[in-house]
Amino acid sequence: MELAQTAFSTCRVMAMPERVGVFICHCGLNIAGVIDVKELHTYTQMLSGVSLVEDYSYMCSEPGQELIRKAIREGKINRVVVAACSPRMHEPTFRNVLSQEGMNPYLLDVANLREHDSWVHMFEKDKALEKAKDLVRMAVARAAKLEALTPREVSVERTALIIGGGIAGISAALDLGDAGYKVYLVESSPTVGGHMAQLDKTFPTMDCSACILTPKMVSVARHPNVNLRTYAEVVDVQGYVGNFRVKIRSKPRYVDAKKCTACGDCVPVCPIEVPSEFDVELTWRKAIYIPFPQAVPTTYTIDDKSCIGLKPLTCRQCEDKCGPKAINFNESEREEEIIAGTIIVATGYRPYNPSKEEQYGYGVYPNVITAIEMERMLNASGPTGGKVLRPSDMQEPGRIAFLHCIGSRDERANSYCSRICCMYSMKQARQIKEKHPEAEVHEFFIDIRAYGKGFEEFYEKAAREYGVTFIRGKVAEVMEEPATHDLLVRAEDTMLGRPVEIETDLVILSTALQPHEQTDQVQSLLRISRGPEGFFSEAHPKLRPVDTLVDGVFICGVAQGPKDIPDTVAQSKGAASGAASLMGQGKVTIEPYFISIDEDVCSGCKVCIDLCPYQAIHIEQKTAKANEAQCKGCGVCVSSCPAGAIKANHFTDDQLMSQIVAAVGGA
Amino acid sequence: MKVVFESLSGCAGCEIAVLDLHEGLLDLLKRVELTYAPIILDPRTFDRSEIGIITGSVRTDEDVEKVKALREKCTTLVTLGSCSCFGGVPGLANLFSPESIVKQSHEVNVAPGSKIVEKKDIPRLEHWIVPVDDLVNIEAKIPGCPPPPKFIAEQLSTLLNGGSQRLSKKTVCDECDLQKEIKRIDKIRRWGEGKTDFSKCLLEQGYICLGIATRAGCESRCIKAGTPCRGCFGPAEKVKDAGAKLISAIASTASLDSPEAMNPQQLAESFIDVVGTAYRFTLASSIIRKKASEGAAN
Amino acid sequence: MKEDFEPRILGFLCNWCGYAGADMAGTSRIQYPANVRIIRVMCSGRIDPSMILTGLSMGADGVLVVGCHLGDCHYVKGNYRTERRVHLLKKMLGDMGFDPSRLRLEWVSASEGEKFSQVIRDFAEKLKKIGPNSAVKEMP
Amino acid sequence: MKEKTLTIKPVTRVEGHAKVSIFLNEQGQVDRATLNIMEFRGFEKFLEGRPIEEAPNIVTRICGICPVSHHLVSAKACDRAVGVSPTETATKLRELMHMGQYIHNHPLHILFLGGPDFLLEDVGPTERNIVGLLKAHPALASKAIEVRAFGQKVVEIAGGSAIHPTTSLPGGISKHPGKGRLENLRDEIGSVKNKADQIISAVEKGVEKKFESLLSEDSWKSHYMALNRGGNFELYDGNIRIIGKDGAVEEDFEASDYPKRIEEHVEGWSYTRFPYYKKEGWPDGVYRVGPLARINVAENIEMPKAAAKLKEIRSRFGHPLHDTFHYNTARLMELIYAIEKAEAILSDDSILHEDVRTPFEFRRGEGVAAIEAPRGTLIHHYKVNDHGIITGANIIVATTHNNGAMNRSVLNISKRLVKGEEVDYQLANKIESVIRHYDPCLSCSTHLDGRFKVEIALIDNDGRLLQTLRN
Repeated sequence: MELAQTAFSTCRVMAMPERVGVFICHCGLNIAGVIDVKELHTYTQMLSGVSLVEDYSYMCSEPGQELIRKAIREGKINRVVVAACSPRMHEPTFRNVLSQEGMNPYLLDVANLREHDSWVHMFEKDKALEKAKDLVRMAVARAAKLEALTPREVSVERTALIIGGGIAGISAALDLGDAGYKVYLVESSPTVGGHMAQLDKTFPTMDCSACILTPKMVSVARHPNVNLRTYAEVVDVQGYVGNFRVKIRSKPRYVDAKKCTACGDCVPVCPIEVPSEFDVELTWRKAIYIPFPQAVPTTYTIDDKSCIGLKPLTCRQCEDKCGPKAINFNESEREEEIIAGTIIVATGYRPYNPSKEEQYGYGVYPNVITAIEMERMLNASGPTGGKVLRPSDMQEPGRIAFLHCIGSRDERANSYCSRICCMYSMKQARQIKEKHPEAEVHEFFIDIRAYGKGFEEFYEKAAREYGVTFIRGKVAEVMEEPATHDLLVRAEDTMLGRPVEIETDLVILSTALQPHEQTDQVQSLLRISRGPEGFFSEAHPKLRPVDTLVDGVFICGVAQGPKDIPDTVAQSKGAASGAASLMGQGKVTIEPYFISIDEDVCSGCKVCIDLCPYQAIHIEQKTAKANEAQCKGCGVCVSSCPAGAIKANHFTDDQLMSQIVAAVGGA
Repeated sequence: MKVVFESLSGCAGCEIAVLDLHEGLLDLLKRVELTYAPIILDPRTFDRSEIGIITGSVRTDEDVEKVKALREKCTTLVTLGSCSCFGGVPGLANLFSPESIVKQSHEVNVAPGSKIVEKKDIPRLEHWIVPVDDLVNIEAKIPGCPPPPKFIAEQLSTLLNGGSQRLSKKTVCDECDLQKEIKRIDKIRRWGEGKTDFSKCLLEQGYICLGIATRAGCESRCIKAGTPCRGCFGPAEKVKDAGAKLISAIASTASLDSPEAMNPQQLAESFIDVVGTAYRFTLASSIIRKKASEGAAN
Repeated sequence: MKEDFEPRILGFLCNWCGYAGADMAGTSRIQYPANVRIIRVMCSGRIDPSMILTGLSMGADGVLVVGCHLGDCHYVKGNYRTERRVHLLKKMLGDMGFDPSRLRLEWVSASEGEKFSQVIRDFAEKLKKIGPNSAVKEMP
Repeated sequence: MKEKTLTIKPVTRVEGHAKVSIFLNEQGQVDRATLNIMEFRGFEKFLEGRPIEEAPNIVTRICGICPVSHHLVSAKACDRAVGVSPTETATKLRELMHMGQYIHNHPLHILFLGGPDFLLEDVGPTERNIVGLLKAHPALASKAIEVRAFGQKVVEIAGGSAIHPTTSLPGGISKHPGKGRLENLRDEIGSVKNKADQIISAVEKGVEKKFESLLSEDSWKSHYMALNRGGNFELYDGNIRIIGKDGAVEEDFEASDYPKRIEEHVEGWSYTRFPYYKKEGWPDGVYRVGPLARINVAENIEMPKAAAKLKEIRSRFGHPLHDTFHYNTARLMELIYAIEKAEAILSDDSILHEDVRTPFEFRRGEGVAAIEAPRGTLIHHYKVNDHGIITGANIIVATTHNNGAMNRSVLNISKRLVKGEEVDYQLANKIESVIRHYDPCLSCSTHLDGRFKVEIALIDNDGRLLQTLRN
């Protein structure tokens, strides 16, 4: 027993039978730049129980991993401590190294010298070294107490649940369906298609959005492996990867989709008119409606909030008028429970509502509209049949201004860049120029973000060929001439360094993308975390962009962050392949962090029974029994068990106590 | 087999518990050669003995000497009763700074007019009470306040046969036959508050009962008589600090969503005298054994 | 309060939020004082009060428990239990003569690196005012 | 020959730790003799901060031999502090528990503590004990063991545990022990009564021959103090009465008025102080408590057999009795009384009612109560804040009262017997035997760290505060 002296604590570490190998990573300069690795190396050698110390520039690299493999092969060590970056980053990597050499992967502890030490104490090198010594000592103390564990194998249901029927959900559903997996695609609105269905053209290829989307919508509806659930919501998710028990609740449409031919005879007789959500309230729709002609499933839906045929029974004209007798007013809500092996979240986005930014006058000046409203006007099947009109007088505007970054890159709204506004603004500008070559089109921007394939050329063409004028400067204010509703756009042209004022007939706000309004509900169902902007957070920004920290749950599309359609589809294919690889294996290994209960100690006090959110413990002949499959390893029952009868694998009391003693204690 | 009894600063309850074997005591006396037990035998010292049984808490410097002397003179040392095992009720004195206790006895609580006299040639007080196994190694513990006579007889006969001691690994709940339904406590109640249903678990009715975190062995005698357990048998086999485990269990079974559920502040306020209840017999052997001087005003 | 006293903080961070938040502070290179020694647990509800007491009795000047915001717990209600345990423990520590603010509970989400660094900075400052944990010297 | 000190340490066959120091002057005569009591735990200090309803179950740990007395007097003081009166059945069960303690306590003294001194002929230190007694008086010993066992069974049934009972709390008893078990006791008590008679006659026969010498060993006049109910012999509840050396009643007062009558003397060599009767001053005011005092103070006894025994004792030895050995005579009488009283309580059907507790509310207040513990008058006094938390506690214990008397007896017998420089076992045991008559409980006497607080004089019952209680 010898003294391991640090200012933090004097600690006589008892001699330990285990032979711990400690591998210190420089991480290039990320660690070595702050922590004196040589000093740490010599200090670590002094720790009893340590039989081998190595340090290397990149432990996660192949040569780094080889150092560990060699030490294991030569039988020098039976425990491994890697002092490098966060375990949440490379613990899986190093566990594989151990199992490749036939050593139980759970005999590994990772000391977080990077994120918790060198990166956050860059200017206090001596203190960082002290802390590194303590963190290594704590890891060695814990390593000595680690026990071999075998992960639990669980069968994976070959069914995927996809939440959100936009382009992201559709493409994932098709990929998985084609790969032979059963899919439940759940969409809350009456039709799949999402926001893409509202678009006219898509950049940079100027394809017509409906042409590339509707075939996908139809094939997803007809795909033998895909169970489409539109006008439906996921209301409960229990269980774990491979065995999610999901409850889906379908709202009543009051129209039988099989019988309805979408002939539309019911529409004229319906007395109720409400603003059309699909057309962003530019036009009206009846209480019985189909969002847009190519909606899938192609059936009408009765909106029970506004229809007066339900509660109380007064109207019901549409019922009489309907030829195929598809309308059925006493249809009720249906709930079904399915087992899903994997879940993909593709909930898409909600456009930013700029009305709280008075300086632009949206909602006050009729001729200030948002880009999505513009998109609906440009669309041939839109409310204006493709004509660009000024809402105030329905005239064709001669001078148009696009205002970029509304609600984006703005501390008061969202600090992030929504990535697609520059491109869709330019796209709309070119479309207007095609229709009215003589029109004056100005784009007020901070920076043009044209980063994608063909984007730069698209931008060049917009400026040179279509004559769109680009003015670098965020618009300070939009003023209106009340009589004519003409608008005056005031900004500062930062290139020329002088203010600029332009009279225009129409102003279009390029609004930001925000998380879908049901993101909170989906998050509480799946327990996946969200970033500061509210989008779902991926397991690792670089290496696991579509995974989440909850095994078996994937995210893709704008639900994970603003992006355009190509990136969305790429991510949804990524998520589909992630889910397919899980379901393909048919089994998945679960972290063996579950609990075990010692029957000789458990005295049936029942403290744990009601405590477990997963009902993983039940009473059999007076003592508690653990259901390993249900247990997720949180350990709340372990610390609550007054008899000390429950043990948490990999986070046992001994292991945690040894770390505490090593951190602050004496002997 | 030579046996000796030494009592430190205790109440002699453990000795009486041995005598409460009544006729059983006679068979015990036949099997052992009791050479020193000042409470019932006259010899004033002894030189060696196989088994040394210690009762009472280590309160004075003389107690410390006795413990050390016993360690030298006995091969097997046994702590009998909660005082020698865990510090017992006298251990609650650790709640007060040593100065305040001495001051209380020699200056504050003194009749007016009687002169303060320096105490000499009587034992000085140790600063705080510690369990015996803090001073010397011991071979066996017989917990309880007092340990039930039948329990003492069983434990002693195992030791007399040279066997190693086996205390129960269970908690009092195992021996308590009150009906247990669901641990979801809406309100913590003081003992005597409201009507008590003696067929159902007392903790589930909101009464603090240490039975859940206390070692079994007493056949829940207090609960059977209608009083919540106060943990005299000390922490269960696998538990280091019974008070901390009780706090953990109470906090975890406080109901969260029922209408009259307590919020954390209310929970803390309604658990009266946390230390005096959760650590009544084990304060001196708990993790935080004594009042930290930073807050020890009185 | 003597300036050279560097309080020793024992930190229990839950894997999904607290620990991830500390990682986030790292990836964002937010500098904060080096007083904390972090122990990772799967849920803040895993922390047994006897671990907190052991830390304090062995000389930690402060114990910090960091869990997910209420409602965010990866295991549904783990942090609700933690909150109640910490409240009861604070009362017990007060009775035992400790300054209850030596034990601190914070909710930090996976993305709140800045908040985590702020918590450490503030806790270290407050502990400097309270002064060193003298329990160790007097322990028998 | 210069001055010398002979010490006897530890004093054996007493509860707790004490040592006798005999100081010889140059001529080798006994100049001074002291009984130092060396125990201290500080119960009153750590009762502060505890909830009032927990007090009865904490204070039993003051003494393992008479835990019931502390449990019950504490419960009575708690009742008064929170202003609740226990139900009739609860009071009966409490008194039954108290009698059970006497039925255990006195046989214990005969068997293990004092008995071996006067029931065994001159034997060495290794035989003067229970083992010696079993050989010399097998019948007496086995009967005494059975009677004591019955006593502990009564306490267990009424109190939940024979040692450190738990069932009393403010307002009464927590749970009724059950009709069946009380009825069993009722059936058994008859045979216990006969066994007790046989014990008493065996003891009397055992000491017959040397009775005179035993009496003459230590005999001196003192005042006596005991609980009493209008002249009747009382062990559970009543006023405190002090009688003079001639037996005349000098004081009869409520427990809370106690400090107006008694003061205390201080010595550096003992944790325990020396109370004395204020009017007479130190040392003439030394008074004695316990069995001898109770038998002297009582004018009559409500229990027939015990009354007859009292008449017989008084006719033979007069009144008041001053010989210290008579502590043992009184104990025998009290054993009969306790069994008779227990029988009376058990045969009263009101004890079978289920209503054993009156609910109570917490309020700021104070409560003082007294009881006769086997070794003498015992007083508990609590001060509570409005949350029902104890802010001040004062416990005045039997053996403290006898401290002065015990030292006086030690001095008497030392002067008479100690001639040379050594004290052999026989001589030391002679001195100790006098102490054993008092049957002191040293851990009780010094649980309160050796002082007897005269000045915590609380006012009379209508709440006027005469003296502040400083803590």
